[in-house]
Amino acid sequence: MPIKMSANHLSFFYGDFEALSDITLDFEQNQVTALIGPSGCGKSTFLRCLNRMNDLIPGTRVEGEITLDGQPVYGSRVDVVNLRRMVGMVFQKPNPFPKTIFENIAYGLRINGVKDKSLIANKVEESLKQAALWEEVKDRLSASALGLSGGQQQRLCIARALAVEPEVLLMDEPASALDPIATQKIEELIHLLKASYTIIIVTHNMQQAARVSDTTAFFYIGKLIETGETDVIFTRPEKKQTEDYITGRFG
Amino acid sequence: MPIKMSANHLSFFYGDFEALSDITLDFEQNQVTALIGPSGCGKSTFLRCLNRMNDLIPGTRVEGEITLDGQPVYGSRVDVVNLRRMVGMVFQKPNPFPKTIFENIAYGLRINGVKDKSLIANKVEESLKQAALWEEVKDRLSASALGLSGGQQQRLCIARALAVEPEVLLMDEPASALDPIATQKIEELIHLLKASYTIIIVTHNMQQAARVSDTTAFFYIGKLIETGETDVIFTRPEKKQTEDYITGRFG
Amino acid sequence: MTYPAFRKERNMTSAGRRSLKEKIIKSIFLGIALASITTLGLITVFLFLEGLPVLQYVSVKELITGTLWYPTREPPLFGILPLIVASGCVTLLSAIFSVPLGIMTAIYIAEIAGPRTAEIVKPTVEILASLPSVVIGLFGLVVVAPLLQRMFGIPVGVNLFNASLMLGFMAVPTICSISEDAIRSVPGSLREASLALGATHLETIIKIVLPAGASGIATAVILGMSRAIGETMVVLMVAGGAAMIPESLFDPVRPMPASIAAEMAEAPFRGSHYHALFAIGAVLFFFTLVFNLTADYLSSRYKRKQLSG
Amino acid sequence: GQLVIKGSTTVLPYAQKAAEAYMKARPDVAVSLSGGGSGNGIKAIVDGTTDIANASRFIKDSEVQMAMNKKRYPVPFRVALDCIVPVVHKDNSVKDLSMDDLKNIYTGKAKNWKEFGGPDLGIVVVSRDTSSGTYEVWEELVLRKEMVTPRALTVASNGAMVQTVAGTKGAIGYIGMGYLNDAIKQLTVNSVLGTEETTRSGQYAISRPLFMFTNGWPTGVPLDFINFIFSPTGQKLAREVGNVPVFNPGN
Amino acid sequence: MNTIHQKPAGLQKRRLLEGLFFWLFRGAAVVNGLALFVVGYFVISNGAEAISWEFLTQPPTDSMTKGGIFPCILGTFYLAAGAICFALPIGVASAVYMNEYAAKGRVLRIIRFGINNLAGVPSIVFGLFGLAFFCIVLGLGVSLLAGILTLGVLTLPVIIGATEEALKAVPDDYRKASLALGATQWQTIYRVVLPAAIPEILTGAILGLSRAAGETAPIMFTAAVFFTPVLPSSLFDEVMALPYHIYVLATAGTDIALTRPLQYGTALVLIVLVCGMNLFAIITRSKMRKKLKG
Ligand SMILES: Nc1ncnc2c1ncn2[C@@H]1O[C@H](COP(=O)(O)OP(=O)(O)OP(=O)(O)O)[C@@H](O)[C@H]1O
Ligand SMILES: Nc1ncnc2c1ncn2[C@@H]1O[C@H](COP(=O)(O)OP(=O)(O)OP(=O)(O)O)[C@@H](O)[C@H]1O
Ligand SMILES: [Mg+2]
Ligand SMILES: [Mg+2]
Ligand SMILES: O=P([O-])([O-])[O-]
Repeated sequence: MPIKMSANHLSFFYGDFEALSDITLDFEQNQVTALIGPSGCGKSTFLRCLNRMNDLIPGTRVEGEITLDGQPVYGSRVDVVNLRRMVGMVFQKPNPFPKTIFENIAYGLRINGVKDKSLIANKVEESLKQAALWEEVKDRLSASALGLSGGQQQRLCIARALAVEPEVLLMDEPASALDPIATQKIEELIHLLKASYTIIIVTHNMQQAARVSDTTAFFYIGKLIETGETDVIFTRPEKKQTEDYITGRFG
Repeated sequence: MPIKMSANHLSFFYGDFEALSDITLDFEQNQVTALIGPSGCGKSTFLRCLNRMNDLIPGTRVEGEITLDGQPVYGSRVDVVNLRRMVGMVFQKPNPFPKTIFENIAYGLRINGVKDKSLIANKVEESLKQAALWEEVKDRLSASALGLSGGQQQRLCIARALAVEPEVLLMDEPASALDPIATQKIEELIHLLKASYTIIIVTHNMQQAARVSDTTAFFYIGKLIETGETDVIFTRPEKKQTEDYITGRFG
Repeated sequence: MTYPAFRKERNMTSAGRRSLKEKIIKSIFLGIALASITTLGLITVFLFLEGLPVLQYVSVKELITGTLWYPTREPPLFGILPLIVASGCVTLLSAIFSVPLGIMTAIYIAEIAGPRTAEIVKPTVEILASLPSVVIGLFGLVVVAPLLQRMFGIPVGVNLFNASLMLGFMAVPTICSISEDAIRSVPGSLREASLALGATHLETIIKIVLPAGASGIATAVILGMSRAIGETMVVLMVAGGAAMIPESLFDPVRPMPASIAAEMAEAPFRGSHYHALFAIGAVLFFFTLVFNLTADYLSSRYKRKQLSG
Repeated sequence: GQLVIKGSTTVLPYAQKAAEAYMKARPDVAVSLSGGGSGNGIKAIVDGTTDIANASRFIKDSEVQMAMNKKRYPVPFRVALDCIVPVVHKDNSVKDLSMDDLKNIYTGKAKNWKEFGGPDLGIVVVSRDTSSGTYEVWEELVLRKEMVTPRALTVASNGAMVQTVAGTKGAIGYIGMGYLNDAIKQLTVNSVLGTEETTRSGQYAISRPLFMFTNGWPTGVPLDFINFIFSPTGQKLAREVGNVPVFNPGN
Repeated sequence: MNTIHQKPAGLQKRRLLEGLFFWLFRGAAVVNGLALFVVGYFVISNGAEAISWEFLTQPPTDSMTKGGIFPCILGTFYLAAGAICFALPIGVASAVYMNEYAAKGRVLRIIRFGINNLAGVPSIVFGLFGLAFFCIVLGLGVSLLAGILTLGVLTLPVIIGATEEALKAVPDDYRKASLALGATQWQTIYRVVLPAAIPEILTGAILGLSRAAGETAPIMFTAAVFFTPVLPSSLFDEVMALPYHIYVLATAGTDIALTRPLQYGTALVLIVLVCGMNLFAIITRSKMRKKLKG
């Protein structure tokens, strides 16, 4: 598989605090990569570097390089707005807008200047189908998104992200706020989506990482300790720390 | 050992929601009883029934009986102020008053009308010694209590509770906000205190329950599933649910 | 399906125009924000611009310490000390009513009342705050003044006491609502700690809650007094209007805002009287600024304490 | 047509009454009326922002100079007289005060009514705001350049004066003659009762003329209005608002 | 050893003291209600008689001793509505800048400091400022427009405060979600943040409106006149206004006792207007807060 995104010697600082140091990691196209590691090790920080959401936090600094399709994401001519359209993101807590279900999905199109009503309607339907939510909501597209259950809300957020046709999808613990059944739906969805997207997912749940990902990267206190095929990492990790973490000895 | 406190067919309601149903449980004098169970099972609610802290929450209701030395705690002639002085409480998050270390301990005495300075000073010293904090703070009694570390603050809270000479000491996850070393100190302290007090402790940590308690009671969704000597509960529980919980199969 | 509408700009760069537009929007907003604080600057500038010329007629010392306010005599006498003292007196005296009342009401709402009762008391206080000051003035003039005359056997009912009483009630809502916030922001864990030690609710309130909320409550008191010192209609209508230093509670007085309001309409434009009234405005502004600065300082300290505590 | 009138608040009640009657007689003319004081009225004539300026005093030299510079020629019309009478509470037994007595009272030298053969009662001096036209007359004619006592209550209008004096046993005040009513008692001054006749004849000491100024000799609507003012109907209106007509218009 | 049934010696006294103080606190709350009731009763019982269709729709006559207060109602409406039209866009824009754009730092601190102090400036000082700046420097004279601008400046901090609260209440999640979808900051503000905040901003605006309608001192020298028989037809006309009318009738009328009913009637109209708007805002706000929580 070709490499879709990659980080080269990436370091990240909150003020003086080095939250990530010297991370080098590739993400293959149409693959699911799981980022695991104990709380505070920098998984979220790393994920947010990929679509430059960290830019919003004042006093932060990036060293090293991230590329998307070989082009530097932190290049001076890069427009973050464009970048974020290409690198979508789903958050830990479902965060639908306080709008209708339809408008939640249509939002991304509207901000892209799409005005054609039928085009929008088609795309909304397509995205909801992709997110396996269409059947559940097709009769109440004009109801408030806030009335959906947690799991539905999260799938709505995924549909919303898909509607702008990103190429990479970042997910930061997308199922941690959900019950087991909703979690399972999301995991199934990730399986379906990887045919069309490159997916990078942060998770605290080892089983989930093992179930959904092709590649796993283990972070520890801001460092990338080990990365490789998920099977290998979970059965024959090279590093002691990885093994300790996976077997639940800490974290 | 004589029975110090006991609950008889105790049920507790938050509005219509029955958080505890029909709990019958005795606490022996000079023993440590641990309450365990998954999150939301009603441990804290039960604990707070014992010193009527739940009275503060509007819309709640108690059925059944709790006795202290055989006398009903919810009796009409009981003054909760008096009750709470006899049944002390330590909370999950250390909550020292924003006063000096000395004043934190002296508080309970002052509100009880003690004016004699040397008496107060003696009692402050004694309580701090009982709480194994004296050596660490004796030189800065007039410094703010907020400047202490988390573990020290928690021991301060224990000392504060001891200063009013309660007979029963309730502790709701007293070590969950603390690091391992501070936790160990608190556990040692509990060992020392049980010579003079009847102690009831809520904990999420199985190891801790096993280490500090004589008796363990297992709660599950508002019901008392099983209670007995700690050794027995942790090695040969009678109920399947208890075993599942203790071995980490849920919760 | 593909959507040429946005598939075509599939690269990360470009979009110079959009970012230009964003920049322009942001600077417009900055401009407006600056404009709205510029008004504060303008207020200061104009008060001084129109107030300073009075120094052609009196020295600063005479202005501030002079006890005779005869602005229309020939030559005029511009001593505003009686006005300053009057403002100080009504403010302090009103605080004697409003501070205990406001804080006690706040305690009632935040600590004692059940949620239902609080939901009635709070709007009551807020509505009290919204009563137009001219209506309160009317009330003081028509109802309270004759009442005071009869009750205390005093010659006139419009006086220092009446004005303070009315101002006191006007300051209560300010003091109450800010104190209530301060009391509510005291962590519940402190309350529980105290109650669990066998303290009564009252002891908990007085020894734990109030000290912990002290700087917030102090802010409330100061803002309440700031409201009282700047209030115009009440002192215009019920203070009596005598420009003298009061010797008793029932002396008529003429606080600064009353003087400005009563005289400005007929002060010849840019004459000495006009400038003198602006100078009073500047003094009044200075007083409220000091109050507000103090409140600002206290509340920022209180926020910091909360963050760290 | 349109007619703008500005200036003295002393003249305002008369001007308003006249304007109302005038508009009834000439429905095609809209009169706009506002106060602001004599000085502001004359300034408006000088600036050309009004057709008629009311003034409770004659134009000053400095104002004439300003008008000349702007090539305007204010023309005065003596439209009524303002007779100011001292009043006391209706129960007060004092009937007459000399000009010197009044001066002593208003400067604060005399403090008790018994000094003037009245009851043993403190005198409450009520005065007008120092910028009022009525006060100016009082200051000039009664106080003769001495200062009114700072203890004096100040009220904003004749009406308020009546209210205050009527409600205060020891009060003395002064009002335009037309405001006299049963609630208060008029005093004679130097044994002369202030009436229309004694004022017009100059026997009564405390009075002054009221003016309307036009810009140049009036033509058109302003002329018509001034003529209306000097008609018997117009002069009767002066009497109604408490001023003294410049001639006896009959009943 | 004591038991829970024997109260220790001091406790009886402590409980007594507690009861006593709690009654005091209750009493304090009651005093507020009483004050509101007394003032309300005074105005309503006296004012109700004066209210009639004629009173609300006719101009004053007979030197303002008879007739109605229509010009005052209209004037107050124009003044308050105009002030909000002026203050709302500026206030919202300022708050948006402070809350959404400005980086935490000195500029923001200075702006916020300025706004806080603006909120504490006495209304009479706004009147002086309006006189010196709007009436004289800008040459507007005593006019509706000068009053609108003066009241606008006065309500600005109210609007800014309310808007800031409203914006703060919008969860950051919405902003992040929008930005992560590739929305620009302005799109995020315009399409997500403001719509979510608009109900609370509007209640803030109503509070501002009622404040503007009830103020007397700022319009005394800038807009209001004693009496004008014509209704304002342009922004440069002088106007009558309810609060000023009350003041004038109560302290400077030709016959104060005679016009008492008019004073009460006007006060009643003003109170209904101002407190009504306030009550409406308070109720909708508390409903909204509950909905957010629930
Ligand atoms: N905005 C911030 N400012 C300063 N430090 C931060 C900030 N966000 C995160 N950090 C710090 O950076 C480190 C990495 O945080 P990050 O959120 O990336 O961890 P994580 O691996 O996602 O943890 P978790 O599993 O708990 O979400 C932590 O030490 C955290 O305290
Ligand atoms: N103030 C309250 N109002 C309504 N319901 C409550 C309240 N406090 C607790 N509950 C509910 O009562 C049940 C028991 O809560 P409780 O806090 O006693 O559980 P717990 O066993 O202490 O849990 P944890 O281990 O998480 O502290 C839970 O379902 C909880 O949601
Ligand atoms: Mg994270
Ligand atoms: Mg608990
Ligand atoms: O308004 P006056 O100039 O007559 O006082």
